[in-house]
Amino acid sequence: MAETFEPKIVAFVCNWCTYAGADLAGTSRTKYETNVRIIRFPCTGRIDFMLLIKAFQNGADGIIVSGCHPNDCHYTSGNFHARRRWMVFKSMLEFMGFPTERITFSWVSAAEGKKWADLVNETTDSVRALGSFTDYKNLDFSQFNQMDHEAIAR
Amino acid sequence: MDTNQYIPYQVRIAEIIEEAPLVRTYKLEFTDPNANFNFKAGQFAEYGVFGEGESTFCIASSPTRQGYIECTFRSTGRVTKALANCEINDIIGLRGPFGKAFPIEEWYGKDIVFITGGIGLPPLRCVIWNVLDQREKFGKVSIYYGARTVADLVYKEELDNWKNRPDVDLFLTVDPGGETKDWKDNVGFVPTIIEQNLPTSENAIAIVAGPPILIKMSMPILAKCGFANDKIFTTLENRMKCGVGKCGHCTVGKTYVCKDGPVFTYEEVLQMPQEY
Amino acid sequence: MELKLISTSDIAVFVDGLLKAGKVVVAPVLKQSGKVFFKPVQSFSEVATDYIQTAFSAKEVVFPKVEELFTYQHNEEGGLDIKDQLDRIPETVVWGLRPCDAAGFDYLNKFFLQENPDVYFKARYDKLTLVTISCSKCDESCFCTSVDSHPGDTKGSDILLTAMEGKYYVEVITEKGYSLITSNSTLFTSTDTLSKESFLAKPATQFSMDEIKDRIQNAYASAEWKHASMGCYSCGACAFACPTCTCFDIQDEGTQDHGRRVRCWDACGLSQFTKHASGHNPRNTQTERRRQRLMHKFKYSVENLGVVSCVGCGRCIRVCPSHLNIFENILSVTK
Amino acid sequence: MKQLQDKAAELLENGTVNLLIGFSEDLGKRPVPCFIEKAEEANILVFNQECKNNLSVYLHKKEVKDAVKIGLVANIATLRSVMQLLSENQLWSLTLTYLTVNTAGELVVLSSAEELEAYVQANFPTCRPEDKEMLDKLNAMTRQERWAFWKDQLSECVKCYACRAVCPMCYCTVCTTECNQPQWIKTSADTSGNFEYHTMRAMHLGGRCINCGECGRICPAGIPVHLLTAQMNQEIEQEFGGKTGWSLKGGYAMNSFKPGDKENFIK
Repeated sequence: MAETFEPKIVAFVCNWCTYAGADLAGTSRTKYETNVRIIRFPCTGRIDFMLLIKAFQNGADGIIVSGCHPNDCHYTSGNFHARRRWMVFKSMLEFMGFPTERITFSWVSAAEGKKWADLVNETTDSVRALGSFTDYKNLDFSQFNQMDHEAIAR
Repeated sequence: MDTNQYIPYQVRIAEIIEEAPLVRTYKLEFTDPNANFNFKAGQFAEYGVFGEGESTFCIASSPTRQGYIECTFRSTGRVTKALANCEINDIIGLRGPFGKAFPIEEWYGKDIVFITGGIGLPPLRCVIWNVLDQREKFGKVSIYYGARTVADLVYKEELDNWKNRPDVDLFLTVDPGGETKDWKDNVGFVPTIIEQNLPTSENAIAIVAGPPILIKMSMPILAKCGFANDKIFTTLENRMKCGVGKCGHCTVGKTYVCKDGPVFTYEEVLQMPQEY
Repeated sequence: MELKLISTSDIAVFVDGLLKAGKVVVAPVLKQSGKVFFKPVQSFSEVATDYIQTAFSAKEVVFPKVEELFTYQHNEEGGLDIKDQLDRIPETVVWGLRPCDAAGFDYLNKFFLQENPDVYFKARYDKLTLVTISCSKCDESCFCTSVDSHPGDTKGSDILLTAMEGKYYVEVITEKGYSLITSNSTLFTSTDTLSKESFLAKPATQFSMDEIKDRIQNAYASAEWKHASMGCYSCGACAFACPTCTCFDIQDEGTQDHGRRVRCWDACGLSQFTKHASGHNPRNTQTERRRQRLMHKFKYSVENLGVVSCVGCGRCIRVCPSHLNIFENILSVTK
Repeated sequence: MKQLQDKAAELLENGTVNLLIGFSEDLGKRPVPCFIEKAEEANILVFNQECKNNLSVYLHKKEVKDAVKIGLVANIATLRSVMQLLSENQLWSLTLTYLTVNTAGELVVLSSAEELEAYVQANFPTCRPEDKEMLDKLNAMTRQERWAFWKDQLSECVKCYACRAVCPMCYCTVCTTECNQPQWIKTSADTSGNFEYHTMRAMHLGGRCINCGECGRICPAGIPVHLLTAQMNQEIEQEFGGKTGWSLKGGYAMNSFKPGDKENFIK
């Protein structure tokens, strides 16, 4: 058997920079890993932390969050707000012992098709090395369901 | 082994009828031809969209018409919206039938007065057809039905049918402002229309369903007509989850609407705390 | 009923024997938060012995906080395969619950099985044996003697143990209890009637149930409800800690194609409990919600099932963030 | 104590307050919140170290709001949360009078927001030593140990929402937990559902929590949920500056930004 593990990676990107950057990577025929599923948002400021949690809940192994470089935001300050929020979110996840290396934050502009391709490749490689996110998937059992499972296992 | 009341039947949506804005009727057929689903007029069921949850509403078709069931719902919450997104041939879950039914056999030989408004007609439609399908067993049948606007009236075809039947008195109305140019029926609130066309209470049964305000305003008029409280029936709706008197959501005092109701006489309703 | 004795040192042998026989043993375990919880244990050494009351009741064994009703999976014929998990419920022994908790099981049994029997409860309850230990200690929240019970009550238990000097007095009450004893019968010696009275705790009696049963008939209209519920923060702590609270919610988890339907605890004190999709809420204020909870315990369940559904464990008082006191409330609204 | 009771009676008598929220003792001699409308009932009031409840949460309750003129017998944490609520413009419909006892054991009466601000700033509470100790202990652990710690703790959560109910900053009329279109938070109280709920709660309180610690103190399952927000506050203070419940002008850290904010974690 031993099929190689292919991680599921969800990318939350902003419409104006990173999405266009990914587009550029496509039109310039830059090849990159196909593990990533891109979800487009109007702005990084719209990327609620609950969406990240939801992605993990639905079986994501890694997440990319990306948007415009500081000062490039289409709405002037969306990415500045997002930056604060990510920082706090990341530190809280770390405090809870959550493997934050599964979340990659990045700035990718519309001109950085190459950076996007590299970002996806690097993230895919590192998440592939980390393996499936079983830590989170195993949380699903409540104590007594767990008990039933153990009893059957015996 | 007792039956597991939480496992749903699987039913296929055979027909979709758009009744009014946001209101749809589904005709449902059992995928399992041996499904043993026998219901009576007034009972309800839990309709479930897998992945979204279950929602409670009455069975709108009559038990006198076998082989399928119909339900009518307005999309408001999570489940009803998901239900509204279903298409013909989709499979949904169905649990039931639950609750007490209308004691239709006890009404043989009597006049029947239906009073209802808006989305309150579906729970009564089942009774109406049940009565009309055995028309000879009952006395006079009158239906008072109103909605906010002409568009909000449900079962428009059937309303036409009832209107043209000589053995049914249908009083149709829309709220002031809700009429269209070619609307020929009454304009006014349901209670007003009842007052203008008072039913006789002698040897008669009244069945009221609809928004709380309609019930509240109709009761004094019915009392004036001489209807005793135990001759007035209504069907209550509360939030429900299990349908079998366990989950506790629908309780009004000691009463579980799901298993002790949803059909109550007005007499019984008056005994309960005002928590419905 | 059969009466036996077992020495304190043999208790561990007995419990470990049950584990070895393949039973799941759920027993009180002290966690680092300082609270005691019912947990499946692997050996008697994990079992906590010095505590007045566990944080939550043992009802979770028959009525888990999340119970999978069934899983569903899209099949090739276009329908769904729906499977419940009832056949994989293991033989379970709950060790060391208090008589009030056991009395709670007696109520749960009536509630779930008398009318429209609940198959999930039944499947778990049928495989369950309750080994209760009488209370030698109590605190100011305990009031079992007010609700027609006492610290040595056998109601609901299969076996009741009472700690005496160096030994336990064993009352074997049911068939289930008897078969548990026979699996390791050498540990037990027969005995005549002993008086356990002097080894039991003596909680204060707050009211007489007979009087309350009469007076609560008119309590609904009492003006005191507002006062009694003023401090209520509107959480579900009391209901979730309660051994007899049975309300639940049914939810789907997953997609249209595959997933599971679960039922999870719900509480009548939460503001969304009765709220309709239309926005109408039949019990819109905390006063009404608190009244519903207490009236259910002391009036409605008597009318529906013939028993008061409060066992006097006092957990609701202990867990309440503002220490709303159920017996003070009941006394004030029945004044 | 007598002083407090007399003052409370006086305020109720002369109509400065219609409703006084304070502490009385229950049968087990525990301090419990009490609601006093008549001057002659003021003699049940008590105030001591054990009066830990944050009474400001009641200011969101409709029955309380209806009284308009409200007196609050408050510990310093309560006053601090009132400050935060004022800065979030939540108490505009109320006229508030505060009764508290300072470190010297004297009764202090504050009747305006400015007096409150001065008092809170002069007596600003520091992080409780036991919380500090726990935070340091957790931060010294490896990531896996922390994960195991929270996994174990959160497995006990039954989602009674007591932590939400006692929090003065959780005043949303509809909580994210109750939003079901889409269902953001699983209703199930299994560990992953609990993880979602507690991260959500902590994130929504980041930069607003005033560290009263009530959520952790009252948790029926004994989960130290207050540590999550305490850690976040520490972080936010360090990175962005500003203290919650310090000034009436407010300024919510998660609602503002500086161009030079830390971004070394962004690729």
